[in-house]
Amino acid sequence: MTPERRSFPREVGSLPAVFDFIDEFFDRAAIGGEHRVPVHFAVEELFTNLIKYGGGREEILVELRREPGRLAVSLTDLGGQPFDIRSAPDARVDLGPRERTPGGLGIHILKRMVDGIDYEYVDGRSTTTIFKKLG
Amino acid sequence: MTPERRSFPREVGSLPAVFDFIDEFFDRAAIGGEHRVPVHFAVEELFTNLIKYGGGREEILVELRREPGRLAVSLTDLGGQPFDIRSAPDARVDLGPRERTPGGLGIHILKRMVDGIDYEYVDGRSTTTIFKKLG
Amino acid sequence: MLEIKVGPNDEIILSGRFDASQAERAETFLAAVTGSRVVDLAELQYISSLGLGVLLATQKRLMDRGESLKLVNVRGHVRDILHFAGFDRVFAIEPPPA
Amino acid sequence: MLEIKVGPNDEIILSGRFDASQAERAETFLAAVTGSRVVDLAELQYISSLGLGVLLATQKRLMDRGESLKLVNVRGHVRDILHFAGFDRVFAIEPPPA
Ligand SMILES: Nc1ncnc2c1ncn2[C@@H]1O[C@H](COP(=O)(O)OP(=O)(O)O)[C@@H](O)[C@H]1O
Ligand SMILES: Nc1ncnc2c1ncn2[C@@H]1O[C@H](COP(=O)(O)OP(=O)(O)O)[C@@H](O)[C@H]1O
Repeated sequence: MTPERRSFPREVGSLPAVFDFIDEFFDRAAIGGEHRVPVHFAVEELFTNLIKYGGGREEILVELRREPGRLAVSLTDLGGQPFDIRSAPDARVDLGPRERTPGGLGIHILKRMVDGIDYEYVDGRSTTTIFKKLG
Repeated sequence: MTPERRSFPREVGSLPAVFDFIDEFFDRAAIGGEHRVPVHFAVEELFTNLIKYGGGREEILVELRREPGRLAVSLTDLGGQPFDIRSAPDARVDLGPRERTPGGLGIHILKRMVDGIDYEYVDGRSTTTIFKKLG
Repeated sequence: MLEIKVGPNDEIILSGRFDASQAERAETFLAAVTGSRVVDLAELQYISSLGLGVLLATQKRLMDRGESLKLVNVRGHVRDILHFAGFDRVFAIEPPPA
Repeated sequence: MLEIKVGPNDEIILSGRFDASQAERAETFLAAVTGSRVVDLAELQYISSLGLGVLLATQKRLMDRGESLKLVNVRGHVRDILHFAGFDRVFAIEPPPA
């Protein structure tokens, strides 16, 4: 399987097309359906955070790669600011409803849904990659 | 005041622009605000019925004319089927909630909100005009 | 635009313009309603026949359960429209306090 | 697409995909909810952090009134996501019957 790459407008309305792109790759690469939700979750999270906080103005590039024993998904923002989700603190999920504030759950959950995270910032290109073990 | 004429795509999403068109005419022709709601109601009703039942495919033409003592508003559908709302039966507004069926209220109410109705079908052009007394 | 809010006594507050372009959003909201509720129309400027249809469908659904919507602060053109629609027979309708 | 329905016992049935593009519609619906209600997630395939936010905001609003949402038939990935979000401390959560 060669990697697949596609870029999408920075808007929430792109999500259905992003999910379709992922699903088609899953089908062609014969990746088990049990990995779909974790990958959708991670990609939606990264994609919407880039829209909200990324600061770039170009389309967001999504790349899917089947590597030995795992799936790699990268989101790249051109001209945005660097942000490494690995250094984001965990959310206070131990609090009861009254103490809870909305937001901050996305990255916290993402980290628990994937098997690895990489981050790179080179020449103004900010790339987060998530990995999902297969098989 | 010369008449104003504008055509709008046959979709519910056109309504805000249609209402703006009417409001601007009201302002320029110094027509009292108390006539706005009845005219909006009648025009929305005719416009959405043309979308649903009219059968034409062209844009819908809306014309506003200030005549002596009254306002005239015409909606014209090109290539649609003839339909004279004056011959539509009244709705059963005397029924209680359980006997009521949805729909059929629009034309019934329209007739009570305006001061006159004309209808013309010429060369495949179907035109309904409503009148509102001014002054 | 139609604004849909819930007031301090759980009354449903509809304000602005309830036209065909807003009917779907109102339908989504009203589908969640259970129990008898007051609907405050004090700031409703406009309602079209599609808006009436959404209110009527909700009322029919609730009455099948022995519940209902009550429309309050009904005034101006909206009052006329509800009257021409015969809604006096379908809803308890109250004008604004004198 | 997220489907929002109300079941025979007034339970709120969310099915399909609750992603960012559906959050506004769900928010509109949940804003109308008063009283304690059961939310059936048996057919919910997916929920994103925005979906979680909408559920959490509703729960906080209801708890201020001494009411709450109870989530039932929670399973699969949705169960994991709610668990990672610490929602066990925020909602009564029930898995499907064995
Ligand atoms: N791409 C990004 N660039 C800069 N800051 C970010 C980025 N993504 C996330 N953040 C920061 O991390 C915080 C937590 O993100 P997240 O877990 O998605 O929750 P939320 O967006 O609901 O606050 C955000 O509030 C934001 O401050
Ligand atoms: N432009 C039209 N062409 C053909 N039939 C129409 C047209 N407008 C209205 N009708 C008919 O008149 C009926 C009553 O219309 P109306 O009072 O707007 O209620 P509703 O559209 O909710 O049924 C419609 O159901 C339709 O059969």
